[in-house]
Amino acid sequence: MNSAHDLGGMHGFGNIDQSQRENFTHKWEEKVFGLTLACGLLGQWNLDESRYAREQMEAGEYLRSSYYEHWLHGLEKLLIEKGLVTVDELESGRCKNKSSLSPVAVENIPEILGRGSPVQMRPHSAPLFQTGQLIQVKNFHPRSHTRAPRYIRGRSGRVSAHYGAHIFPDLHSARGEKRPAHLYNIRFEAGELWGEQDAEGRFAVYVDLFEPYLQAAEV
Amino acid sequence: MNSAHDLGGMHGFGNIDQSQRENFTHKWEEKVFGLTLACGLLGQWNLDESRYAREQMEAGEYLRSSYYEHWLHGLEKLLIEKGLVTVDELESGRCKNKSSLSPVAVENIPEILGRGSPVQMRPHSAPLFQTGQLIQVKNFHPRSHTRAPRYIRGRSGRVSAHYGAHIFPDLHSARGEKRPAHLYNIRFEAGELWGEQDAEGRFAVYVDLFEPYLQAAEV
Amino acid sequence: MTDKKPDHSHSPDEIEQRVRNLENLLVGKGLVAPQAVDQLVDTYQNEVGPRNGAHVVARAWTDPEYKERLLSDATAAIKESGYSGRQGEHMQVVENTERVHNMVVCTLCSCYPWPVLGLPPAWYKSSSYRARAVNEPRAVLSEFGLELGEDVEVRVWDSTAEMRYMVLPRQPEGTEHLSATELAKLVSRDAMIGVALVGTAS
Amino acid sequence: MTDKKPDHSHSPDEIEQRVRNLENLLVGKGLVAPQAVDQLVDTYQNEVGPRNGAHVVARAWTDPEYKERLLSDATAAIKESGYSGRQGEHMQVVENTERVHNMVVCTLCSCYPWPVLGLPPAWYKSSSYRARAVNEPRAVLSEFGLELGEDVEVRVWDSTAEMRYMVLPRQPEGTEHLSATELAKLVSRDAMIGVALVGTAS
Repeated sequence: MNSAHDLGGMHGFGNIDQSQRENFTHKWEEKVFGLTLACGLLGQWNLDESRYAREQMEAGEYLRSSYYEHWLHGLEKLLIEKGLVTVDELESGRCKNKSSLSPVAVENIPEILGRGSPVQMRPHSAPLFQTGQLIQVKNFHPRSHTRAPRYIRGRSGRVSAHYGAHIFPDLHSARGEKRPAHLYNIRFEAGELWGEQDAEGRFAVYVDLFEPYLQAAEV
Repeated sequence: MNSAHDLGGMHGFGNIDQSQRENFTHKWEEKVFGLTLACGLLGQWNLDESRYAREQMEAGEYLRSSYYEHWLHGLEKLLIEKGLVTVDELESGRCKNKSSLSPVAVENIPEILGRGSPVQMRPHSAPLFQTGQLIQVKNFHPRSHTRAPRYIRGRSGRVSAHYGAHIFPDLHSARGEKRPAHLYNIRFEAGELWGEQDAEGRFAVYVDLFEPYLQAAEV
Repeated sequence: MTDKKPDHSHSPDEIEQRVRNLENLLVGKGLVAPQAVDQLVDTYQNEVGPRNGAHVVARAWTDPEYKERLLSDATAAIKESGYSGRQGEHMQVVENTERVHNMVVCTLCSCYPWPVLGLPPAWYKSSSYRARAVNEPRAVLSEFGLELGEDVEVRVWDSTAEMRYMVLPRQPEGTEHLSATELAKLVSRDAMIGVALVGTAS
Repeated sequence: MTDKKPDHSHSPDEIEQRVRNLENLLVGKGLVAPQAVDQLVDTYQNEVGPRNGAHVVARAWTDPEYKERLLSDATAAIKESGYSGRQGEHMQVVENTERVHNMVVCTLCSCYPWPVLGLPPAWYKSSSYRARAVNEPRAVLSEFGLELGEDVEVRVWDSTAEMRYMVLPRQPEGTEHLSATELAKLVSRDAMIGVALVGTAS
């Protein structure tokens, strides 16, 4: 979806506040972090669904609120959507019915975190693009989740690496479907992204993009 | 500038609240409207500067606030930038020094409004593009004011009309410089703007664009 | 689900006070004449409004030569009907037909043809309308109760420069016997923005 | 002028209460074990952090073969050093040279390589950093006190998929005699994000 989370190239935010060197500034942020991870371990949704839930926060609210408010919004949304808690329970804070799910045992957490959740998959087909090849990102504007930011859509770049096939987030976020898609790292020149006139001198941006986002560039 | 005011094609705003059929819903909104027009009549800034002042409102605040809050923000910003009031006066609401400018006499207002402010100018050169011609909007991302929305940048369309030369807003907003630029109306097909897959069936969008935004399409 | 943007980001009291202070300051400094604000508001609240546009539309329906002038040089034809001035300096009128439906938006701010339509309704200025009109116009029209056939081409006019657009709606069938004055009563503001058709009941 | 986004859109009391309610509810429903939250926070607050990444960097500086493995298969080389897991399942290490300076951002959310760097600083998650890193990286670096010559190519890595990036900074001149343990102390988190160089004072 085209919304406020897609920040690359937006103007007007002013300088970066470098004094914000910590990850947590309030105790409740730690709680939101811990609760989000703990609920994630229940296996009722995947990381792409979490990201999509946060992106659906109303755009003005997203921009006005802090990072862990995005997480809190996403967690509450998923808990309700997946039927783990009711709106009534969330608003009252009072438990009506015990869940049939069991929490992950605390002693198993280190091993689960250590394992992580690799997303590499066996591809269904050979990669369409080769390292060094000039490609163009398709111009597309899905209303659902995508990991192709707006600033590279329609732009041309060169394949700098092929990372094999990973779970395709655009489908994973919608139906939990694990479909493989070849993942490439693409190098874009600053002038191609922002226009020669507006680019801040020469630099390059490297972006990880899935094969369905790409087409061979018209040379 | 790429910011929150550039709303075309953004997702997630939900349905339109059709119950909001009036222009003003609060008395203070009428005041902001009247004050903005009255101050505009002082001739210290132009309409493009007004628009730019409103666009510079912090993005989250822009989206969370109402239309006449944008105007209020813009008016206060211009009054200070142009030295008509001081920050101190604005914050205290108390006048320190009378202005050397004179307000427009109330009896002259109807005639001034009736005349309007036409922006047509004698062009400095022949138009580069012809009606029916296929053009492409340049991909550019100025940090200053522009009237080329993001959703048509880099996209191709056909010239549907040439409107002569108008004052070019991108310069008018910055330095008050009145430079003519040929103005065209461009027809874009929905599939070209949003991608065939994401376009809502067939429709066309007509956008008024200045010659400096455009280049001949590579056929 | 509707556009959840609040009326304002500050409390109404806060902003009322801020505006009152500003008005006092500007009058105090001699930058704004005390009666100017009221007069400006009154002009656009009570004198200029969509009745002007409706008059133009009804005249075009009943006078083919005027209609031709309106479609070829809208600014002059509208002026000929007595309407001109601020935010209507450069006008274009786009005609609805059996095969074409037009609607008007301003995605970047909220440009609107004041001399013929007055000031815009708040929904026209909403994030939702500005975002969606150019991206999913049929969904927007459907929300307004307008379902168009697949054979009708929707044309959306994004007012990005100083050209202002007004839609010339289709005259409803069976109204050929009505006078321009009677016809004008049928023409709604929404029909001239392009989010409604003209019905036969005023 | 700095990024004016407030800490939160609701009052701190309001949101604290909301989070407390949520925790009570989730524990009450049996969805979250009472000690789980504290343990998860403790892990990333106290066990996992940029010391891990600094260790990897210092090892690469002192062991050319390890450096080669790190640049060709970062996930395996980092695991070999004892670091792996969530948000580091797929790693890439990008090397700064005399002619190339790398920096890392996630414009769409705030992806970050947890096993080697811990959790990101708040500025990394700010709208300003996410918006500007890919658009005006030299201006951003300059804010961080880093002025690079025109002959240095800036490469910005936008973490849009599950690949996580860490910068291998340049080893400061005159530190060749230091041990890996001593070198690791010089390597800051910011240097591994790519918004700082490694200096000779720890």
